[in-house]
Amino acid sequence: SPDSTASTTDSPVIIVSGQSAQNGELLQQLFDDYNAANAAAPVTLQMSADTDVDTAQKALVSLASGKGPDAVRVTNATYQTMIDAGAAQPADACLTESGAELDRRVLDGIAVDGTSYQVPWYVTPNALFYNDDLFVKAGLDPDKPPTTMSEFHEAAKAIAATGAAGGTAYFGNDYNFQGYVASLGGRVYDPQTKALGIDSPGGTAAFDLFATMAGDGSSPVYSNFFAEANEAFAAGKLGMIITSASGYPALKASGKVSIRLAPVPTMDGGKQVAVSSTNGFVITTKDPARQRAVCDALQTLLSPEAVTRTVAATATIPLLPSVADDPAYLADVYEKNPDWVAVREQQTTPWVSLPGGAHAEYSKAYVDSQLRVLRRETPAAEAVTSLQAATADLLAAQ
Amino acid sequence: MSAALTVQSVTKTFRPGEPRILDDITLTADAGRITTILGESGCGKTTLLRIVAGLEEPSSGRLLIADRDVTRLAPVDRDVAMVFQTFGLYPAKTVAKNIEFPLKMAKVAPAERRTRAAEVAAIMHIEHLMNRLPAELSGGQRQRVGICRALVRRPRLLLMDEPLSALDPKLRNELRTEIVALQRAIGSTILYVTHDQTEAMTMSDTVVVMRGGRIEQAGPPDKVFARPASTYVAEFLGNMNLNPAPDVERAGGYAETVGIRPEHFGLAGTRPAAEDDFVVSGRLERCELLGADRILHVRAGEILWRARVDADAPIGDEITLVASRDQVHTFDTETGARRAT
Amino acid sequence: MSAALTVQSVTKTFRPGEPRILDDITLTADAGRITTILGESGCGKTTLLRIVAGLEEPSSGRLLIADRDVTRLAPVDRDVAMVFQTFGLYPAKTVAKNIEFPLKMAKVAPAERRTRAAEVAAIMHIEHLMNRLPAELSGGQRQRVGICRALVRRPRLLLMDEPLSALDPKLRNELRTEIVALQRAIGSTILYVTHDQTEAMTMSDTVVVMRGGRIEQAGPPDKVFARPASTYVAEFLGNMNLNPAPDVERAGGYAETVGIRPEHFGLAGTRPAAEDDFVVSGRLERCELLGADRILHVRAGEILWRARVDADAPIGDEITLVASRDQVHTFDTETGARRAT
Amino acid sequence: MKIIPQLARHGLLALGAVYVLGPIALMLLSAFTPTDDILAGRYLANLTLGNFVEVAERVPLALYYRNSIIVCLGTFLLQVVVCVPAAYALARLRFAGRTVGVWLLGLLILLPFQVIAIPIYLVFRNVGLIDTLPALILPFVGNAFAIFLLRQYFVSLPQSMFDAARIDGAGTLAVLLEIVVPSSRPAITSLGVFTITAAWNAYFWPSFVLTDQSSATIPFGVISFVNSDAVTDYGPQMAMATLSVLPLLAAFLIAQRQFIRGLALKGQTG
Amino acid sequence: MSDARNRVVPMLLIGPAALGIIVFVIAPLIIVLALSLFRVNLIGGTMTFAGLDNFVTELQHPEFVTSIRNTVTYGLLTVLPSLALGLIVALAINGLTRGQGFWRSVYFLPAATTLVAMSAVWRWMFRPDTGVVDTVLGPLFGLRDWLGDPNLAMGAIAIVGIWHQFGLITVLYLAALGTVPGDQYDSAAIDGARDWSRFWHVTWPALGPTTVFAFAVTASSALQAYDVIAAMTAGGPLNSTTTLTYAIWSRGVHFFDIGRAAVLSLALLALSILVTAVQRTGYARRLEAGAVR
Ligand SMILES: Nc1ncnc2c1ncn2[C@@H]1O[C@H](COP(=O)(O)OP(=O)(O)OP(=O)(O)O)[C@@H](O)[C@H]1O
Ligand SMILES: Nc1ncnc2c1ncn2[C@@H]1O[C@H](COP(=O)(O)OP(=O)(O)OP(=O)(O)O)[C@@H](O)[C@H]1O
Ligand SMILES: [Mg+2]
Ligand SMILES: [Mg+2]
Repeated sequence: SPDSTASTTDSPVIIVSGQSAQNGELLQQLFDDYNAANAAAPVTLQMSADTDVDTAQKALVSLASGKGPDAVRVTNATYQTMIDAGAAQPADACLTESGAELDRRVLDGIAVDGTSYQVPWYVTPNALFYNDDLFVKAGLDPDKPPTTMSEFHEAAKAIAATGAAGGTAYFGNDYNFQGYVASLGGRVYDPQTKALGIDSPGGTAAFDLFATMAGDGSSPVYSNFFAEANEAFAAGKLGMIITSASGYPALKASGKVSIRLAPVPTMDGGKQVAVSSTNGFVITTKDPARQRAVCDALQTLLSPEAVTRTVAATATIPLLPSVADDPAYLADVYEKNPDWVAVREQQTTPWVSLPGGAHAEYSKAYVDSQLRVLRRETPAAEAVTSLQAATADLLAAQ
Repeated sequence: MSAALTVQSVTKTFRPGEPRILDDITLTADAGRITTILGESGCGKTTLLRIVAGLEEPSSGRLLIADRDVTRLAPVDRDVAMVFQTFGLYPAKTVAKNIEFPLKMAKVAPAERRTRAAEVAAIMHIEHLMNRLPAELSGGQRQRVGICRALVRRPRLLLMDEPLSALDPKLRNELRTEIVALQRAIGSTILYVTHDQTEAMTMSDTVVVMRGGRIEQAGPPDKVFARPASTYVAEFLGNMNLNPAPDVERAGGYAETVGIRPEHFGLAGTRPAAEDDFVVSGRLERCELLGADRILHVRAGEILWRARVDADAPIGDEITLVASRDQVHTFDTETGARRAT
Repeated sequence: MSAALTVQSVTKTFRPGEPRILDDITLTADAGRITTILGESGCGKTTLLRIVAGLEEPSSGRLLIADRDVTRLAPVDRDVAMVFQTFGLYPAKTVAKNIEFPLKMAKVAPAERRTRAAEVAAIMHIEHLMNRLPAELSGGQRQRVGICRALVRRPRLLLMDEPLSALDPKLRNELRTEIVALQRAIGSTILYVTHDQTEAMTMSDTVVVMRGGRIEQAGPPDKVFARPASTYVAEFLGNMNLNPAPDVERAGGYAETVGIRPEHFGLAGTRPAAEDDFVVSGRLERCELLGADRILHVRAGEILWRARVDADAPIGDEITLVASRDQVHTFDTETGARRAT
Repeated sequence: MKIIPQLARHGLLALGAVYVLGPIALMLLSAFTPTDDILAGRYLANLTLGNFVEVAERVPLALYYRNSIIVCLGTFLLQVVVCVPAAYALARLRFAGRTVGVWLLGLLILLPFQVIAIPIYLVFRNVGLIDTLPALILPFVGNAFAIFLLRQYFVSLPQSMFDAARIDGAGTLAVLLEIVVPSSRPAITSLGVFTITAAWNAYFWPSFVLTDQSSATIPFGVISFVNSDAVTDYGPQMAMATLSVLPLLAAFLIAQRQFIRGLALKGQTG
Repeated sequence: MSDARNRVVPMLLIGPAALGIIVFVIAPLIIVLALSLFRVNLIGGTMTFAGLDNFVTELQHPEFVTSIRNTVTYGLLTVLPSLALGLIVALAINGLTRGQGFWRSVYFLPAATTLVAMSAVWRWMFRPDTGVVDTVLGPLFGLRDWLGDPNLAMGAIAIVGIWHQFGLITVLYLAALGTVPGDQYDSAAIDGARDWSRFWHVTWPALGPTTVFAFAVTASSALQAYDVIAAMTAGGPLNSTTTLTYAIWSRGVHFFDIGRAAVLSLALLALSILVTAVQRTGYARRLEAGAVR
C-alpha cells in the first residue's frame, strides 16, 4: 500500500486521472517517457473516462479509507474541493525546486490564500472555435471572426440561415458563464469575501444571450452539451462553439472540419476576458518520501519539452512564457497556427469553484438553470435570482 | 336403428411419415345406445374420440353425426359433448359456473342457464355442491360435475373418455350405475372409452375392441365374449387361459393355441362328463380366494391353467380340470386369429 | 407365528384439537405374511403406513418391529422399506443408482452394491433397464424399480402403499402376481395398503378393514368375507346387497338390514329349496352380462336386489330369487354392526 | 388450412423482433464499422476489427473479464451453497418460524438493494472491503429472491421422493446433495441465469464500492467509452458493448432449455 | 428422530442464508434509519447527530417529490406494458406449430444483454435528429430529441427498460402456458369457447401465479431503475429522469450527503412496502390462486 511507511518509494507512484478522453494519451506518453528515463520510482497512471468531479470524489473516498493514490488530476472544478477536504498537500516547495518560471496567470490561478496546492500541467482558456467552411458558406469572412457577442449572434444567424447550426455561447457547466460575468465586471464567487455574483449584470446578460439565440434559432439547444455540441462541431454541423482550448485535439481528430480559433467574443459593453482553468495534479500522499517521488514525477510536466508537447497538442496557454517564442520550442507551432497567438494572449480570469461539497450540487443547479433558460422556461432575470438564492443556501449549509 | 354417428375410413397420422395411429377405422354408433371402445393402452381410443369431438382432424376419412357430414366442423358445431378422464373442469369457476359455461358460450340467458344447470345437477345428485370450487370436491363429485357440464347442452352425442378410471372402486361402481340410468332416462347416444372389462361388458350395447389403431372386433358384448375373434380379444375380455394346444388337439399341422375361460373349467367329478371334454391334470400351485369363488392355478408340466371354482368346492393337491368341448376356443398361434370351428 | 410388527394403541392427530386421523389402532402383522389394509379413501391407511415407516410420529401409542420398540427411531433404523403409490423414484438417477441408493447410504462398498442391485433387478425382470432414467420407463417398470429399491436392503418389513393403483389393469394383474411370487420366494413380511378388493382378497394372509381412523374388522380374508362385522365391510368386500329386512325378518323390534351377496342368490327352481330359504320376487329391471355370469337387477317394490347367475341360465321378466338361510347376514340399521346370529 | 394464422403470428413476431433485435443488430454492425462510417450511416462499407483493437488498447479487457467472471461465479456458487439449504428447509421441513420465514421472503423480494446500499458501503469502507471483489459478491449471497425461486420449485417436487430418501437412510446433507440438487437442475439453472445476468450487468453497486480499476467489472469498460466529454468514439464504444454482451448471450443460448423448465411456476408464494 | 434434531436441522439449513440476510439486509435497514438522523462527513469520518434536520431539508427539496414522482412514473410506464407485451408475445409464440424455440430465444436475447452496454446503444439510437429513433419515428409522430426533452426522456428510459425485461416476462409466461392443463382447452373447445373466451376463462386464470411473480419481478426492477438512467441521461434533463435510486446515488455519492441519501432510501423503502402491500391485496391473492377471470 502506498501509505505503508515500510515501502515508501519502492512501490510505484500512483497517479489518478479522469478525463482520459481529454489529452489522456499525451499524459500517458509524458509519464511513459519519464518512466523510461528514471526507473527508480516509476509512475503508474490510473486513467479513467470519469469526469473531473467523479474522479476527485472517488479519490477522496479512497483517501479517507486509507488507500488513496499519491496524486490526483484536478481541474478548477475540483481543486478547491480537494483542498477543503484536506486532501491536497502544499506544492510550493515542489514548484520552487523545479526552477520553472511559471506564467503569472498560472500562479494566480493555483494560489489559495497564498499557497499553491498543485503542480499544473496546462492552463486552458476558453476560445471561440469556428468552422472556416461554414463561415464562407454563410457569406462571412473567416479572417474576421466575431469579437463581440452582437457580432457572434449575427454570425450565428447567418450560419443558421444556411441550414447548419449557428453557434453556442453556453457550455456544459458554468465555465463560459464565469467569463461573461467577469466581462461585465462581476465574479460568480469570490473566495475571499464569499460573495456570490451570479445575479449580476453579466449573469443576466449571459442568460439573456443564451435565451435570445436559442429563441431565434441561431443557437442549438443541447441538453447534453459535451456529447452533442462537440460531436456536431466535429462533424461540421455547428458553425461556432466557445469551449476550452484544450478540447482542440479531440475536435481536430475527426479531420473533417477546418477549425479556426479566436479569442472569446466580448460581452456587449464589457471587456475581453477568457476563463482559464488549470489542469494539474494535487499531491495527496502525506508520506514525505513519497511526496518527494511524486514531486519528482510531476516536475517533468514543467520542463520546456513537456510544455511544448502539451501546447502543441492542446492549443492551451504555455505554463512557461519563455518557451512561447523560443525557436527551440514553441515558435514553430505558433507560426503554423497564427490563430493560437491571440488565444494565448487573451486576458483571463481563473475559473473558480465553490468550497467543499457545495460545488458539485451548484454545478448541477447551474446546468439545470441554463437549460431552463435555453428552453425559455425561465426568464433570464428570474433564473439568475433563483440560482443565486439556491447557491447561497448551499454555501450556508457548508 | 338409426346411426347417431358414422365413422368412415378414418385414418390419423400425427407426423408425416410416422406410422398410423388410427388405420382405416369404420364404425357406427346406434342412436340411443352405448357403444364402448376397448383396447390396450396406446391403441388409439382417445385419439378416435378426439377426432369425433373435433379436437383433432382426421388425416383422411369422414365423420357423419345424424347423417350430417361434420368432418370439417368446429367441435361446438357438432352437437357433441365430452367427459374427460381428467375431468377438465375450470378450476377458477364454481360448480354452477362450470356447468353453465357451455350455455353461456351459446349465449343462453342467465335465468335459463341456472334452471338447466339445476336440472342436470339434480340428475347427478350434486345440487348441494353448486357453490363449491372444483378443488373442494372429491374425485367422484368432480366427475359428476364433468358429466353435468356435458349434459347441460343436451347433446345428440355424448363422448366419455375413461370417465371412471381415476376414481376409487366404490365410486366407480356408483357412477357406472348412474351413467347407465341416466342414459336410459334421457335416451342419449354414448360413445364410451374404457379399458376396464367390467365396464365394457356391463354397460354397453356394442363393444368395439381396438388394437394398434385398427378395429379387431365389434359387436354386442355377449357375442364378442362368446366368440372372440383373436387371442387379443379373448385375453382382454375375460382373461382367458391361452396355452399351446396339446399335441392331440392340433389339426392340419400348424401351431394352435387353445383358449378356455377360467370359469368354464370344472373340477372333474363335480359335473357330468362328456366324451369330448377337454381334460387337464396337474398340481395345485396357488389358490386365490375371490370372495365367493376361488382361482386355482394348476400346473401341468410347463403350462399353467387358471380355473375359477366355487369357494367351497373341495380341493386337494392334485387336480383334474374339465371343460366341455364347446367352451374350448382355438386360435392360430402365429396370427392370434380365431380358427374357424 | 412371530409378529414382525406390532402396532399398539396408535393415535394420530395432525393439529391439536382436530379430530383423530388414527384412533387407537392396534394390530399385529405376522412374520413372513402379507397383511393388507383396506378402507375407503381418507380413512387413514397411508397415515398408518407412514407412522410405521417413521415418516410421521404417532401422537400416542407404541410400535414394535420384531419385538423391538421403534417408536422413536429414525426410518432408516427401523429396518423397513416402503414402496410408494407415486413411485418416489429419484428422477436424476439411473435405475441402477436408484436401487443402489439405500446401500450407498448404508455405506456398502460399491462392488457389493452393484451385485445386490443386480440380484433384485433380476427378480423383478428389469436387468435390461439399469442404465435408464425413470422418465424413460413405463409406469409398470417404474413401480418395479420402486420395489427393487425397497428390497435391496433386505428389510425385515416391507410397506407398500397402493403400489399398483396408478397402473393399467393388465399391468396390475402382472405385478400382483409378481409381488406374491416374490414374497413367497424371499419370505418377507409385507404390510400392503390397497382399496382394491381383488388385491386384498387374493394376496393377503390377513386383511384389516379400516374406517374413519379405526379398525373395523381384521382377520383372514375368507373369514372376513364370510362374516363381515358391519355393513361397511360387507359392502367393501364383495359388494353385498344391503336392504331393509322384510317385516317378517325383523326381530326384537329394532330396525334391521339384511345382506346377501349377489352370487349367493339362485333362481328359484334351479336349486334344491329349503324351508327357511330367503325368497324375493320381483321384476327384472336390468341385466348386465359379465362374461360367464350375468348380474340381474331385480326390483321388489322400492327395493332393488342384485343377483349373479350363470350367463346361460334361462330368465324371464318376473323373477324369484332364493338364498339359503346361512347366506343371509343381518345388521343393525342404525350402527351397521352385525347382529349376532 | 391453419397456414394463414400461423403466418400472421410469424409476421407479428418478426415485427416485434425489430424492436427486440434492432439495438443488438445495430451494435454488432457498428462494432465492425469505423466510427466515421457509423456517423455517416455507412455500415460495413469498410469492415474493420479496428474498434476491437482500440478497445483492447484502451481498457484492461482481460482484467474486466476476469473480475466479472469471478464475481458472477462467486455470487452464484455461494448463493447455491447458502440458499439451497434454506429454500429446502422452507419448502420441506416443518419447524417453528417457517411461516414467518416464508412471509418475510415475500416482503424482502421487493426490497430494492439501493435502500440498503449506503450502510453496506459504510461498513465495507470501515472493514477495508472497498475496491475488492468480495465487496461485489457478499451482499448478494443470502438472497431472498434466490430462496424464493428455489423454494417454489422444491415445493413442487413429489413428497414421495423425500419420503423414499428418508427411508433409504439419507440424512439431511445426503438429501440435499443426492436428491434435491440433482433433481433441481432446471431451477438452479434459472437461478444461475438470474444471478449471473444480474452480477454481470451490475453497475450501481460496483460504481459505489469501486474507486479504482483493480476490481472493475465489464460495465466499467462500457462506461469508460460513454462518459467522456469529448467527441464520442462510437466504434470502440459499440465494440466494447459487443464484447460485454456476447458471453452472456452465448451462455443463455446454451442453458435455455433447462432455464425455461425451471421457470414454470406451479405453487404459490405462500 | 428426536425433537431436538427436528429443531436444530432446520436452523442449520436456514442459518447461513439468515445470517446473510440479517447482515446485509436487516442490519443495513436499521442503519439507514439511524443514518437519516445524522450528518455524516465521509471524508472527515465524523458523524454528528442532526435530529430530524435531514428530513426537514430533504422533504423541502424539490428533488424529493420529483424523484418519487419519477419512480412512480417509471413504474407505471414499464410494469404493465412489460406484462402485457410479454403476455402477448408469449401467446403468439405458444400458438406456433414450428419455430417456438427460435422466437423464444430471439425475444429473450435483450434480457441476456448488459444493460449498461445496451443503454449506450440506445442512447445513440436516441441521438437527436441523426439517431434511428428521430429519423424513423420523428416524421411519424413529430417527436424528436427524446433524451434532451424533459417530457420525453422518461419515455425513452421506459422504452429501454421494457425492451430489456419483457423477454424475461415472455419466457415466464411461456413456461406457464406450457403447464396449463390441455384438458381445459379441450373442454373449452367443446363448450364452444372461442379465442377471447378461451383466453379469459381458461388461460388467464391459469397464468395467475405467473402474473403475480412477473409483477414482483418488474415492479422490483422498476423500483431499482438505475443503470439505464446512469448511462443514458444521468437523471436529466432537468431531473426528469431522476428516480429515487438515482437520487440516492447522486445525493449520497455525488453530493456526499449520506444523511439525506438515507432519507431518500427510507422513501424508497416506504414505496416498496406499498408495492408489496398492493401485491398482498385480495385481487393479487386470487390471481395467484388462479381464481381470477
Ligand atoms: N398429439 C399427439 N402427437 C403424436 N402422437 C400422439 C399424439 N396423441 C397421441 N399420440 C400417440 O397415439 C397413440 C394412441 O394414443 P391414444 O391417446 O389415442 O391412446 P389410448 O388408446 O387412449 O391409450 P390410453 O388407454 O393409454 O389412454 C399413442 O401411441 C400416442 O403416443
Ligand atoms: N399432513 C397432514 N396434515 C393434516 N391432515 C392430514 C395430513 N395427512 C393426511 N391428513 C388427513 O388424514 C386423513 C387420512 O389420510 P390418509 O392419506 O391416511 O388416507 P388414506 O386412507 O391413505 O386415503 P387414500 O385412499 O385416499 O389414499 C385424511 O382426512 C387426510 O386429509
Ligand atoms: Mg386414452
Ligand atoms: Mg393413501
